[in-house]
Amino acid sequence: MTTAPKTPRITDIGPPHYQKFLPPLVKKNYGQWKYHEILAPGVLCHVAESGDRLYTVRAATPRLMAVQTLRKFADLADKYCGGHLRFTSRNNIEFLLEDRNNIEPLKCDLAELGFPVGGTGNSLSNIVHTQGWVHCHSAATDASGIVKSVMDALYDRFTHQDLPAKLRIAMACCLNMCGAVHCSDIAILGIHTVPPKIQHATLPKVCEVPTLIASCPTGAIRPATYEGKPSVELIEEQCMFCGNCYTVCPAMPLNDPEHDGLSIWVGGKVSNARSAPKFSKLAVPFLPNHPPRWPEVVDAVVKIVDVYAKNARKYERVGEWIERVGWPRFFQLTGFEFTRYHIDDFKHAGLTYARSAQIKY
Amino acid sequence: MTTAPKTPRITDIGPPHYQKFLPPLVKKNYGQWKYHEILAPGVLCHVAESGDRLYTVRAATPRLMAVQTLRKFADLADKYCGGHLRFTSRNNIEFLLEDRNNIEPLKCDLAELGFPVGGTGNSLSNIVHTQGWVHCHSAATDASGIVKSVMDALYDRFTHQDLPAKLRIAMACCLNMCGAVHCSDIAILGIHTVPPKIQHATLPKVCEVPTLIASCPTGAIRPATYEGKPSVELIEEQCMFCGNCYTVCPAMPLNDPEHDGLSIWVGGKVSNARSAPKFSKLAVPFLPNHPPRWPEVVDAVVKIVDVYAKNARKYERVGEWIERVGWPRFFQLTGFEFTRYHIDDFKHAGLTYARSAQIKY
Amino acid sequence: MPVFECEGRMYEVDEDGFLQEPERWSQDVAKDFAQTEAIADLTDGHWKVINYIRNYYLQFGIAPMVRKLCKETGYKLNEIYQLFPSGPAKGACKLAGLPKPTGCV
Amino acid sequence: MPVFECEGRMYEVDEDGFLQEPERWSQDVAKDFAQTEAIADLTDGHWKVINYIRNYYLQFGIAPMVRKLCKETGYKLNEIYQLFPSGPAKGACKLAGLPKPTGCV
Amino acid sequence: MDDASNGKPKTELLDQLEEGPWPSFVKEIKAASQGSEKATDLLRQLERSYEERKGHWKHGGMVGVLGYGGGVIGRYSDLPEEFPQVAHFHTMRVNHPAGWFYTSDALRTICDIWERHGSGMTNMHGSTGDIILLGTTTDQLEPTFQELAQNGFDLGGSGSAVRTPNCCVGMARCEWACFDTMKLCYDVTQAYQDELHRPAFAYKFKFKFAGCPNDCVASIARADLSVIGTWKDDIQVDDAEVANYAAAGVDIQKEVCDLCPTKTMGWDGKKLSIDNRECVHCMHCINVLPKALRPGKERGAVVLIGAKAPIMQGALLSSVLIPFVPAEELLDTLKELVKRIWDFWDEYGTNRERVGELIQRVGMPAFLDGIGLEPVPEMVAAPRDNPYIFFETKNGGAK
Amino acid sequence: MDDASNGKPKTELLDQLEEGPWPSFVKEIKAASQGSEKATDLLRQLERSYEERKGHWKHGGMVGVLGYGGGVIGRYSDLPEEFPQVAHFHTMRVNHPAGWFYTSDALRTICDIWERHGSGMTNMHGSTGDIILLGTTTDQLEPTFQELAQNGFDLGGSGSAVRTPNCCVGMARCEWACFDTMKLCYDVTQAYQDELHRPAFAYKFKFKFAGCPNDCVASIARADLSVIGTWKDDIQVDDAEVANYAAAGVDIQKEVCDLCPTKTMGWDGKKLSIDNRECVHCMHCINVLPKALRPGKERGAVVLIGAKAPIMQGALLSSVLIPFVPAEELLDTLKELVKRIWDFWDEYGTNRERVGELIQRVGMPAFLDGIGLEPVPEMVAAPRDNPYIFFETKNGGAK
Ligand code: SRM
Ligand code: SRM
Ligand code: SRM
Ligand code: SRM
Ligand code: SF4
Ligand code: SF4
Ligand code: SF4
Ligand code: SF4
Ligand code: SF4
Ligand code: SF4
Ligand code: SF4
Ligand code: SF4
Repeated sequence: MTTAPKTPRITDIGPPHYQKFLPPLVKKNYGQWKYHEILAPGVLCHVAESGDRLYTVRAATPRLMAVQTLRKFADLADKYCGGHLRFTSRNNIEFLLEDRNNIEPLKCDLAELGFPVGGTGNSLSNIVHTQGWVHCHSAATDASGIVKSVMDALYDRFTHQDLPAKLRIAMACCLNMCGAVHCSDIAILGIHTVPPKIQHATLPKVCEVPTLIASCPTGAIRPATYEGKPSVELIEEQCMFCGNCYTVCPAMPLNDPEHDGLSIWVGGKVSNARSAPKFSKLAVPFLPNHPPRWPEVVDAVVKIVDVYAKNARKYERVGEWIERVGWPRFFQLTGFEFTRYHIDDFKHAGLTYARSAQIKY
Repeated sequence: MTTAPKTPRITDIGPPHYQKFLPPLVKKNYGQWKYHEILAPGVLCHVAESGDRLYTVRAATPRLMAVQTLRKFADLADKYCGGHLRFTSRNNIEFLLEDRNNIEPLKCDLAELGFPVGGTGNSLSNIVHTQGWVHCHSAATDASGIVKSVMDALYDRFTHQDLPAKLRIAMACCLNMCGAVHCSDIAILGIHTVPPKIQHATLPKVCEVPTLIASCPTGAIRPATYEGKPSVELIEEQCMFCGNCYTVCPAMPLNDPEHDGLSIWVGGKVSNARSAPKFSKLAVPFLPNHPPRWPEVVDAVVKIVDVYAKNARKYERVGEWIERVGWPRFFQLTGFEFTRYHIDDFKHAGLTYARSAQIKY
Repeated sequence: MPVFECEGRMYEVDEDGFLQEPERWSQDVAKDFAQTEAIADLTDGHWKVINYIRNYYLQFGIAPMVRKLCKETGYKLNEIYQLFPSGPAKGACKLAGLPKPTGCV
Repeated sequence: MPVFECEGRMYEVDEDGFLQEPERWSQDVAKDFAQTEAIADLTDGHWKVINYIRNYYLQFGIAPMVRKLCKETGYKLNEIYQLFPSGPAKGACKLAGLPKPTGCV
Repeated sequence: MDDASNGKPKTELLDQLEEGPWPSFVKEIKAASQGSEKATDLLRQLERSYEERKGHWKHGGMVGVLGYGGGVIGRYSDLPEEFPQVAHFHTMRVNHPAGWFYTSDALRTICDIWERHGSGMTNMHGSTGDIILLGTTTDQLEPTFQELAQNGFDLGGSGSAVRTPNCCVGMARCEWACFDTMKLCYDVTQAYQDELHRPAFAYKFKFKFAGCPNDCVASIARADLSVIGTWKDDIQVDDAEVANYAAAGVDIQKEVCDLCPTKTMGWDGKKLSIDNRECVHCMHCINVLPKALRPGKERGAVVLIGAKAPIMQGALLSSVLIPFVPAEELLDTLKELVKRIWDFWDEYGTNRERVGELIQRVGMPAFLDGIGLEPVPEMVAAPRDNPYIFFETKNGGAK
Repeated sequence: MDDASNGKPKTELLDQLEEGPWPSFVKEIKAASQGSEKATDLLRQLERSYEERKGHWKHGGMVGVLGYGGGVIGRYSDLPEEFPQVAHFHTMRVNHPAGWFYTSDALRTICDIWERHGSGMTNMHGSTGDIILLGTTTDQLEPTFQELAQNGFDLGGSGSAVRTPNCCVGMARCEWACFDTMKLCYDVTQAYQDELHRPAFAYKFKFKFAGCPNDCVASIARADLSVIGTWKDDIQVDDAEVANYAAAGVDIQKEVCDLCPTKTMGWDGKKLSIDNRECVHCMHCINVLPKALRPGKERGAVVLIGAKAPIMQGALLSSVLIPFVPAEELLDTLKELVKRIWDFWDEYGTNRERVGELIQRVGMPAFLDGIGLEPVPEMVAAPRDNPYIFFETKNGGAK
């Protein structure tokens, strides 16, 4: 139970000003960078107009981290970077060095601690992911475990820069898609495949029925009375298991160990480089949920990465490669089955049908 | 009033077999053509494996033709082609000659009769069009008159082959778009811009109300009672003047001399050559209905053709050219105003929004 | 508004001869209109079709789709054309007193 | 199911302290719940907000959107936070006896 | 508006459309007026429309010939007193011969029949492909029809029926035809005489046949069932002729290779190489070098479904249904396919719902299930991007 | 499942995730278990989830700190008896410093606070950008919050509020930043403290700032308002450096010119020429030749609107709202713009309708009218292709 505040409370101060945290070299050359080079996988060198050079060493983190580990990073920052570090938009950690000679010792220390250096240039970076069974109520699967399993298998793709282009994998544990699953080169998405089971007894106590009804994208939920109390009914054929009803109403649980699983999506991107940003498209509609190492998921992702690495041209992102060779070729090369589920049948579905006689044989 | 048939009636015989009408040379080389050349605008030469050569002279027709004129064509066919001729899918007429020496005399005769020879290769062909005020109840404008006015202005584009690629113009007098307006390089479309005026008195006598209600793409028509009789009401803000209600119910007229007008569309195509088939997109939302020569429409179309002819690369259809240079450039070059009407707000509207940071300045 | 006259009885019709006063319909009216449709006598078969269309119209406000008409009356489409030479829309619906169908019959 | 006890009165609540028996609500219940929300006394201002939310809920089956709440009660959002330190959703709705809002308050 | 002293109608506005180099439809109507008062009143009423900027035809009209449900578009003037000759002014749609070939005799026969029974005005041809005989009265429909029939012509489609199928000139004159468009068009037309003449569908159904991906009948834009010729094996290349084109000034790299949508051609200044595996059969290279390149020898067609104009959910282009049918199997395949499509459409189509819109509404997967066709990736531009998959729950969830 | 004799929980499945070269989150939870029983129970409950293939968190939770409507995600175990230490296990979202820069001290401060009040587990960072402090009890929320505040940190957003804005590293380390992303991100965050902490909208609202079209924060995919740096004038070219790259083996034609989306570059083996009028500012050429090419000098940003994940009408990418705003005008322009957008959204948005979905529903034209912005062709990929134009009828039809 919350209690009234005693001392004058501090609120609405916002985040600390970033300038407090900038390394001196960054402050000095802020906005005055001239160009950069990648010295080695995970090692960047940014050169300023002033001639100053800033060295960045990027290492992977598991994102889900104990304070013990963060303190180790802080120690490294003290040791090599005057106490400065940053994280990246993909949950990697970056050490910012003034002295080139510190690069190798830092790399050694990181190796010892078990944090691989890499993720720059034409490599696979860290997987953007979500909470999974670690913290979320919606999760159709775990996130961290799959990320770990996939990255174990693709470790060399992180530490080497031998891919055709940058490769971004994302993982989300339900259709809410916290993160960037909808626009990733490869995306792993936890899915439910059976409709929610309505808990009529608790529903009126804990849910706003109109909100619940409005929540269903397909209108599968209709008002109904259950034992005299207002509740809802579900037209099961209209349910595509998005879980939005559960988000607004706890009495609509849809977790189901037997039928929850994973789907794999490919070809999305967000950069505007060369081609416009794109959504990820369905590659594999369903794979079983097999903790602790999800071998089917790992295999499917590795397969895609291998086929891509082998077939794409330099600077071609996954989606650009597939668009060039065509989706039929993608399915041929990966051996994934093309099913009715691949053909869109939601709102704008018709726009995905092939409306030309341009076909490869 | 129909009366009972007297003699044994002939029905369901279908069209005459085409073979009866084929010139001997065509029959002989049917399916054995090797290649073709364009000898001059409007003059094709098809060479068969056998070495035979078939010469085609293509002339424009107004499509709307008196039997008197058709007989003249028949006479020409007798004179030069052993009594054979054909029409094309764009309402041109083609004379099929065995003797190359007949080409020039035939051209002279056609010139005398006032039927220009051309429409082949990288030229503008005849305008595919519709009935207009000549015969249709839905027409927001006339078709033949606009076609005549536009083609008078673009005559040289038909008789010369100096365009970047084939150029196809289509004209339809209402949103039913009989013809190929929705996929033409340039399309002229008659439009209504005020909602139908419900004739409550006659409506119940002549219309099926449920069909009427179902006919409206936006659901603007609702059941209502008018003086005790079943009728409908119209949510005017929801009406976008498509006329589909009128098609199913005479008591919903929407012709309106003041507010009917024309719109111009560009960039459609149907061939699969190079790029996939495309829809025409809105260029000018509204131009007034000014018979007999619709100067505003003629100007707008000529403008587009001129700008296209000047700016497109060889083999680039209008839509391909615009996609290369970008729509902002198209509006700059033509001087057409970009308005709120250009931004789609129907069903799949969102898919036309520019979802990238790729912009030209 | 054109008028169709049959043995002194006057009916308000449209140009195509469809009855414009739906409320006036009766079996006799159907008989009168049969003359315009190259139908000599109205047999049971005719009535089966007319009644089905009429009832459908009264219930749903529209003419039935041809497919449905065939299914429910048990007649094949060519049989319907034998009964009503102008076909289900121009012929049968006219006799059933419906407004001119723009839909599917 | 957790229980909230106030001077001997027992309420079935969820983990977050929202009343699970909507039909039991009364002004007294609101007063009891006020203690959990760092509210000393329920003033007219509190009641204005509680009543508005409660009535809205009874009428529409949902909690009002915050914007609407502010507009209709005349309170700015920061004033609502002054009245209910946990805010409109966690505070005011709880006192009004609503289920935990997943929507917009 | 008043008839002038010379006995000819005064048509000041329309007269302006006699000027200019393009053939004039006004001259045509005037020509027909020589033989037909109907044409004269057409001209007069049209002049009125030009003055008032408004059509003068009443809505609809439902007339026809016995035994047929379509083929005639009824029209009545809304100024019958002023223009009595067009008080009734129905058009007859006459099924054209495939490829629009005629003998002069056949053409004259039609002219003669029409001059006797109608206005003498025609459209050669309507947008669907029919011979359009423009303007006659109800009592002339049956006699015209029977005279036409005696001369081997039949009516075309209208209403919720199969419409007159049409096709490009194909093998009759085009070196690129990958199947016999005229034959298939004729055969299909004959096969569906009943469906063409006796509307029984939810809405219209159009077939169009194009011999190659150039699609000279705009089938992909205008047919519920679009059949577009194509080939499966390698493009036939005549190296010597390629060299000739190059010598004659064609910039092979720029005009051919660079415009290939999949950039699958190479040109080293001497030889054109094609990686046919990446060719999407767009026709561009062949179009530019007709003497040097030709479609492959393993020929057939893509079958696509669902094109239509905007009414009512927006225009559609046809989409791929069968990526390749060998030429010799086309007729049988189509017959079997169309049967299943019509069954499904009959079952699930609503009033005035084209098959393309039905597919949009129920979804391609359900449609494929319904007609018993396996999904293949060639059917889609791309797989779905939304995760809203209707897994089959019959068996309780996925797999 | 049972605790083993060594006092450590038995986690056979999770233990398998300690193997392999990639850093292991299981090791992390175990590390935190040293200092926190919460972490231990987290591990145990997670093992249970792995066994049962099912999460063990109850739905939702609505807890927080006084005066704020968001910033905390409530969580309760559905097996509280078995795992009492995670019976309550709320996360706190802490607003990260722009660009995710830290001093080691600041980091340690956070660690210390969290070790005292919570599980000692963190996410560095959440997908929106926050520091996520993972797992504590309701009574610890307020103390944690105040300790953080005393050290200069504030909570982030949750619920129907502005969410923690984030940005790429921008001018701090990147030569391509076309505006100062970190400053703008900070300024915007400060400007909307109230909207961030006190949910008042129909749904969440996210800002993301990327310094150039590479969009290193995925703003176009994940922000309701995406601000992406760009330039208007010519790309700056250093010819000598281009030559150096070529000499060093970069195939300028193939790797640069051929991949330019508008093919607006020419390479004659010596000099790179750019027709900047056709450049769409995609960054590709600059990315490949960072030492030789640079964005122009007239810098600013494109403002785009409406990205979101699929719920509920399908995912959206942001779409162009203002094609170019000069860098120095960005803050003011955004403030004015956002005010009008929020007013419109407040007025017309329904419950849980993101601004992107609102625009889809009412249409971009109506939205533009509502916020008073003129339509420009840069907003669309293409103009409409359907003729269903809602002409304004107030004045009785078009013009
Ligand atoms: C550090 C970081 C920004 C930050 O504020 O944290 C960053 C930093 C740089 N990015 Fe990035 N990008 C960062 C996330 C992204 C993202 C966002 C994401 O992945 O979620 C994207 C969009 C990805 C997408 O399209 O799906 C992104 C797309 C790019 C691109 C365009 C790549 C492409 O060809 O599509 C470049 C250009 C390049 O690499 O040549 C780029 C280039 C760069 C440069 C070279 C910019 C510079 O001159 O400093 C930096 C080093 C890149 C490298 O790793 O090789 N950065 N970059 C992010 C590092 C994430 C990580 O740990 O891996
Ligand atoms: C913690 C975080 C995932 C993570 O592991 O990083 C997260 C976690 C949740 N998200 Fe999210 N979202 C998180 C970033 C995102 C993002 C990415 C972003 O912001 O860049 C997205 C996609 C972008 C977007 O906003 O559309 C995202 C889209 C959603 C959605 C779908 C929203 C939509 O309009 O489609 C929901 C559902 C909802 O709001 O009810 C959602 C709902 C949720 C909830 C609150 C679950 C729920 O049903 O209410 C999750 C709480 C999990 C937990 O137990 O802590 N979360 N969520 C991210 C926030 C951390 C942070 O503050 O830094
Ligand atoms: C006669 C006709 C077929 C018929 O059965 O009637 C025909 C005949 C030929 N077409 Fe066509 N096309 C005919 C309508 C079309 C149409 C349909 C239409 O316009 O409504 C198209 C699709 C147009 C579109 O995309 O909007 C069409 C797209 C083509 C193309 C592809 C052009 C492109 O680059 O997009 C070619 C190839 C070429 O010209 O190089 C072509 C090529 C040809 C060739 C060269 C084929 C051949 O080898 O014989 C013929 C002479 C073409 C010429 O005029 O230069 N034909 N052609 C049609 C003449 C119409 C007319 O009178 O103008
Ligand atoms: C005569 C013709 C136009 C012409 O001048 O050539 C024509 C004329 C009419 N069309 Fe059409 N359509 C004609 C070809 C087309 C085409 C083109 C085609 O078939 O290739 C289309 C577009 C393709 C398509 O089918 O989608 C076409 C799409 C329509 C539509 C919209 C259908 C849709 O699904 O969107 C309607 C409205 C309707 O069916 O109720 C329509 C309706 C009509 C009606 C019957 C008007 C009506 O409201 O019922 C017109 C009668 C005019 C008259 O007074 O004679 N007409 N109509 C064409 C038929 C001639 C022929 O048989 O050869
Ligand atoms: S993706 Fe779904 S399950 Fe995963 S954290 Fe987000 S809301 Fe929770
Ligand atoms: S899971 Fe999604 S589709 Fe199914 S009922 Fe719930 S909201 Fe509707
Ligand atoms: S386009 Fe419209 S007005 Fe013109 S003929 Fe077709 S239906 Fe009639
Ligand atoms: S014109 Fe079209 S939009 Fe308007 S009421 Fe009629 S059917 Fe509806
Ligand atoms: S579609 Fe192909 S085969 Fe038919 S005429 Fe045109 S180019 Fe020849
Ligand atoms: S047919 Fe088209 S796709 Fe195939 S090689 Fe020629 S140009 Fe390329
Ligand atoms: S978005 Fe552009 S400016 Fe920002 S870090 Fe990435 S490359 Fe640099
Ligand atoms: S930035 Fe992109 S569009 Fe502009 S010149 Fe470079 S590659 Fe081409």
